[in-house]
Amino acid sequence: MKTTAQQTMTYRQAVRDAMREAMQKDDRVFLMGEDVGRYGGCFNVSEGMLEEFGEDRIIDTPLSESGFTGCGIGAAVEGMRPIVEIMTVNFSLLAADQIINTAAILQYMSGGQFNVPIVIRMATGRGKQLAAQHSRSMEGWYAHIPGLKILTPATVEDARGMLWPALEDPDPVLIFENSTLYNYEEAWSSNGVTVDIRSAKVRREGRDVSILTYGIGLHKSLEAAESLAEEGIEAEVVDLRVLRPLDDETILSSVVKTSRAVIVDEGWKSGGISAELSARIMEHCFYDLDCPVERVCGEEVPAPYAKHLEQATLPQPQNIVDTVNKMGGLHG
Amino acid sequence: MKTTAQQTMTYRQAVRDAMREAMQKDDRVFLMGEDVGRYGGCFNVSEGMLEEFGEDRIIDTPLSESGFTGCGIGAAVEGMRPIVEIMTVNFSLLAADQIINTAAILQYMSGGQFNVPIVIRMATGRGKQLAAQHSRSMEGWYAHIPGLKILTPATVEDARGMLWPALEDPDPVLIFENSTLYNYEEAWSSNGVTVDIRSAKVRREGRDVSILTYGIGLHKSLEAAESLAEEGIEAEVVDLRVLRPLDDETILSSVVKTSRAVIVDEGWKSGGISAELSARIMEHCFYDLDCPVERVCGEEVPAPYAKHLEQATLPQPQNIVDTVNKMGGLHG
Amino acid sequence: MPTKKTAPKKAKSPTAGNKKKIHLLHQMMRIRAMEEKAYELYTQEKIRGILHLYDGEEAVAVGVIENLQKDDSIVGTYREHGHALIRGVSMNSIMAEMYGKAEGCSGGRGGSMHLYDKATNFLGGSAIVANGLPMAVGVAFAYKRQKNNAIACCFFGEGAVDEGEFHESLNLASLWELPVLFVCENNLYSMGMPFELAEAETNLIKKAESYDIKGEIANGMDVMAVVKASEKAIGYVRKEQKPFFLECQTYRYRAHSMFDPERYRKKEEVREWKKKDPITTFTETLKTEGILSEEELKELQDKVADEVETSVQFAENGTEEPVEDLARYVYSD
Amino acid sequence: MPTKKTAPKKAKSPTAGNKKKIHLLHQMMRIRAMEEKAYELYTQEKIRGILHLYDGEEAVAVGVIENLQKDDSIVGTYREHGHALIRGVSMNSIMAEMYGKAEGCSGGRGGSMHLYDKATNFLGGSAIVANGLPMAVGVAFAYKRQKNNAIACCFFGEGAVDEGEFHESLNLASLWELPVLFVCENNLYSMGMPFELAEAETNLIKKAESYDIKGEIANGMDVMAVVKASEKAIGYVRKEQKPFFLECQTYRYRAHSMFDPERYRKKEEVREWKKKDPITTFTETLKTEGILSEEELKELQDKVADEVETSVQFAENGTEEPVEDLARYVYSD
Ligand SMILES: Cc1ncc(C[n+]2csc(CCOP(=O)(O)OP(=O)(O)O)c2C)c(N)n1
Ligand SMILES: Cc1ncc(C[n+]2csc(CCOP(=O)(O)OP(=O)(O)O)c2C)c(N)n1
Ligand SMILES: [Mg+2]
Ligand SMILES: [Mg+2]
Repeated sequence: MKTTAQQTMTYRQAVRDAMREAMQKDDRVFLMGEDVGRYGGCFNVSEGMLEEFGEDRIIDTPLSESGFTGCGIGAAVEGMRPIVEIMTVNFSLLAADQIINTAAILQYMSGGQFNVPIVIRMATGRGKQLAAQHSRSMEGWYAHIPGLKILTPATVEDARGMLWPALEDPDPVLIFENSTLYNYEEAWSSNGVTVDIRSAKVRREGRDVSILTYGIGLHKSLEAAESLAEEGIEAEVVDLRVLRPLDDETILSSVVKTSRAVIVDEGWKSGGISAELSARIMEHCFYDLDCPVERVCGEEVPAPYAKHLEQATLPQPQNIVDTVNKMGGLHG
Repeated sequence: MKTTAQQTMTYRQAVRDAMREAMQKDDRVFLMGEDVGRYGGCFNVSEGMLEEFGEDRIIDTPLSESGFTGCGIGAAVEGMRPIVEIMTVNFSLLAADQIINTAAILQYMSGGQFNVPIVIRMATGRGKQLAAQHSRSMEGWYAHIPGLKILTPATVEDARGMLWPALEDPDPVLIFENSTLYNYEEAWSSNGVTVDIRSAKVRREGRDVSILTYGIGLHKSLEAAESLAEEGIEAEVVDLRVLRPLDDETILSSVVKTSRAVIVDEGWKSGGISAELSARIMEHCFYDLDCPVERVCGEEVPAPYAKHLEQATLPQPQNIVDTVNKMGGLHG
Repeated sequence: MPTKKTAPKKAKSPTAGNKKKIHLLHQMMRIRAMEEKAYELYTQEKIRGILHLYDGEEAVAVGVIENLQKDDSIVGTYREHGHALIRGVSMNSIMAEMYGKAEGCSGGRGGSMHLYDKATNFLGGSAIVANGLPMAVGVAFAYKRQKNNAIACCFFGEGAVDEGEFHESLNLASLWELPVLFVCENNLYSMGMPFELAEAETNLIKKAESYDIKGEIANGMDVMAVVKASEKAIGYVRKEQKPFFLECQTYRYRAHSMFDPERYRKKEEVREWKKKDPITTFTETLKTEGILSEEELKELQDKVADEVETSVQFAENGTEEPVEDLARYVYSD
Repeated sequence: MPTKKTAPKKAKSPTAGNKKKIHLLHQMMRIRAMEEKAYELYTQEKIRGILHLYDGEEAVAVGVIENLQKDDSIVGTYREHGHALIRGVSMNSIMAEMYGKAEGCSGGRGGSMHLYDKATNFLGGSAIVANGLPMAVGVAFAYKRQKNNAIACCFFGEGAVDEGEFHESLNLASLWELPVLFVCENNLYSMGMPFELAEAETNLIKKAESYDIKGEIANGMDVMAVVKASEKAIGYVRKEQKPFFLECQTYRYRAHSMFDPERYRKKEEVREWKKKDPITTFTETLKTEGILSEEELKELQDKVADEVETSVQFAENGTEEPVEDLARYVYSD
């Protein structure tokens, strides 16, 4: 997954192409959000789409997160296929009512009559000194809510491939794009990608320890796995891809195979997705474990602005390596 | 903790008396929220307080959760001691921005200059057929947020005693009152209660298994413990009391002692407080455990209206008993 | 007045207009009767949860919905039994829903506050104040894109006006010129909060205008006045493809919900409003105008009583959704 | 005009009024110079994160804050460097904060978007649009209860007007008659969104009135106009103990933030507005009126340059908050 000399594509381009393809394929699809049009998207993701698809389908909204998210929900119920962009997950707190009190439960409350086929995209993550109000990773927090599906594309392939199945999905899907990945590049062959939005994926095979992660954590985990390999420890790296519903089978069978697990999540530890993974391993793999499951997560503080402080809040590959090295039985 | 013939007090009365005492002691304290005045509180908790303290201190607000919660935050920053009542946690989603983007982080962002001594009370829980939009238990969800303190009084004593230390606390404190407990009665001696808002409490001693729970779960767990005792199994019941920060010492030492743990939470399992507890036990007590930690939680569905369906979503004492009975090494 | 005295015992041969008036009366009577029964059933614990009744406000739902077309959609609140019924959801399925039976319009999962019916484009049934407004905007957004000439009709109480979602929704609807009829049912209280203590500015038309939305006030106790106002409003929304704000001034006789001790208002106030009751006053008018005879009124009453009785039987005989299906509809698959 | 030609080289002996004018010019120059430096430092990667500059809008912060009293509070946004500076936060501590140093006004934890200073009642610094309005209402609520005659002054952009929190806050402030001055800095864009494409009704005074709040529009490019308008507005808020809505019409010359490719507006538009620059026009006026001589202007420029230079040195020499203190201030204890 390193950048190569051959033809490559950035994560940003992948998201854009995915949206463009969806809009070309299905005229029920539209993109709505703050500055998705004239500005080109606050992370420049939708650059050029207004010119390509026009104001009817690339809709710049006023600053009204609840209003336009709810608008997307209503449009979805009536047969459209909205892609609602909320600039960052931090602002989605202003739309929490629409996401949780409507999108997540409308189908259930109505006895199956009104499903909500909406896709809500938002940037997540930290690391660019944007400080406390712009630097949360709350995908794991949303994964607590029944009725929502939570996707966390970590690769260019997933950024390119997850949107279409998300739009085809009859239920509300939240896609979390880690903003530090937009410039990430991968070798790319233009053949149409199809990926599922159900399964976790083993990104690296290994026998000694399972590193369970997603999003930006995948890249740090793969880096850590390389270093570990040099010490003769073969880590298996599992990309969760979907935080709700979790793909227990892939996740747990990896842990059963390696009998050790480290969970890597830039989000806050307490009550995060890392806690749920650890609890499920406890419940299903307790007797297979050689040592306790460890968590390498973001420090539980609001993000500070100062670079040295912010960096200190982030799990780094070395932390993963150290954690694995401390685990029992790995160094004969 | 059973109702007795002698003098008793209800949980509702305890919350009311706690507020009245605080208002009498400290004139910086006021109560603000929807229908706290003329109506007497949507659960009748503040009945009579408007007459006792007047419109300046018992403030009926328009339907503006973000507005009046933020108003409370500003007033707290400027030296008042607000008790903001949000009718139920479900409506707090409309104030999520103020709670998470301001109250939880203002002190950190300002380098320690502006702390937010606000208390936000809200009803939580389900079981009265109020359906999906009125029946969530999200205290564990809020416990994910650094900067917040989360209290869950389960007893009349805590309902009566936790408010004052919460008001004295310099940081934002969220108090979750399970609405099914308002009519719960306990024997009561009017001597001034003082309780802390830091520690978990062992409500029942036992050697065989630790039942970790809070709120309404405490009562179901104590009931389950009685039945287990009849089978000769002595369960230790730990009332978490505070969901953030968790009192690891009390919780973990109980598990070390019994070497078995069951977590009981009416909230949703995935990513709930039950997951965090299980993960911490994994990390700190793995080698002390005789068997995997189990979770007895609410079904992961939006609350249905029909009684038989809603009841099926709730963990019952029998589920706890069955779970314990399935644990290794307890019988013969 | 003499007219009253000389009101003929026997009704004139009914014209279309007269038929319609009788129909409107019948509709209001159906809501009233259904809800009086619901009240009774609640005290008998057949119906549970929170029950919000509409007594006194019937002219609003009847007068507005009368002018909607089949393919228009309705977004309502937790006080929506009447709206669902008038929209064409059968009393049977409404009653069954309040019983929590599988035959209910929401399969027993929704209950009183969450009535839904796809067949009649009845979109609920939201119990979060103002939460339905953004959805109504989205429904209208879809209709405009689909050029199907349908509109979204959104009912909400005056208390919802204070929520941020009201503000965001009206701005979006006006900015994008979406066909939404916003119907504010101003019954003077949001739970125990009197309207004038919640609003810095009680002239709601001024608020509508602050989004460049035309607004009008209708007497919500007079079904003909509501019919007239809504006809004009709905025509405007459909033709101009723009939102309209209709405030219907009305009153709820009963407590906010069955939990409400009603400390916040005087009994006299309720008594005064009951004198303007939309059903009794309209009945009187129709009699005076000689459109409705005692016999015909009796017939209507019997018809309504039968419908209610039938619905209760239907609900009583309803079946329970199997517990195995508890997790059904959390996700489509 | 001849006056210009005959403008005396030497300034008249300064009256109090003239002194004040020069002071106002100096204040605007301080903001401009500090931010030009900040821009430069950002390109040098000394300052990071998101940097929102105020160039073109200086007359607003200067003209309003000039009339505030010491015990009043200010709630601002992420575009608040100028407000903090004029309020009395030292340029040193602002620059140090942008550097992320421990000597910064927020100890390096806040950065450009989160300047706070208890000593001057400067309450930030919120980077969530409209998020500061409810807090300002609460600050005023406390002041009214404490009868201390202080007011809350809340700055926000015109984009914030569309958020629900704007709506809820104005209603509460007016309903409870709280001393809040709402200052809307209408710079015609919210990021790339033109004002007229975001507002169904662009007359913001109408919105204020829909909450029964008095409002006024001031030319935000003319510091004297802002001083005049804010003096009246602040006097009203303090005396009447009621909110007031002041719209200052202005323009930002620079990109929204350093990430902004600025595709949404034409260079000419920016050029046109620069002709109305609050600093150059006011400088001209003072010269023409014979209040300011070339020498005095030069002195001001040097003074400002020194202050900026000193602040950069201060920031460069600042220390880093120890990493061990990372979790400090998450909780008080
Ligand atoms: C966001 C939110 N806050 C509070 C409540 C509790 N609540 C339910 S109905 C109601 C009053 C609403 O009054 P109004 O909008 O006038 O409608 P009405 O009940 O009078 O028909 C309140 C406060 C809620 N359901 N949702
Ligand atoms: C709730 C929220 N939504 C979106 C953003 C991203 N954002 C930051 S500034 C801004 C534009 C705000 O415009 P305006 O209020 O006019 O203030 P200005 O930047 O023009 O001074 C946006 C959309 C945010 N910070 N908060
Ligand atoms: Mg009402
Ligand atoms: Mg602006």
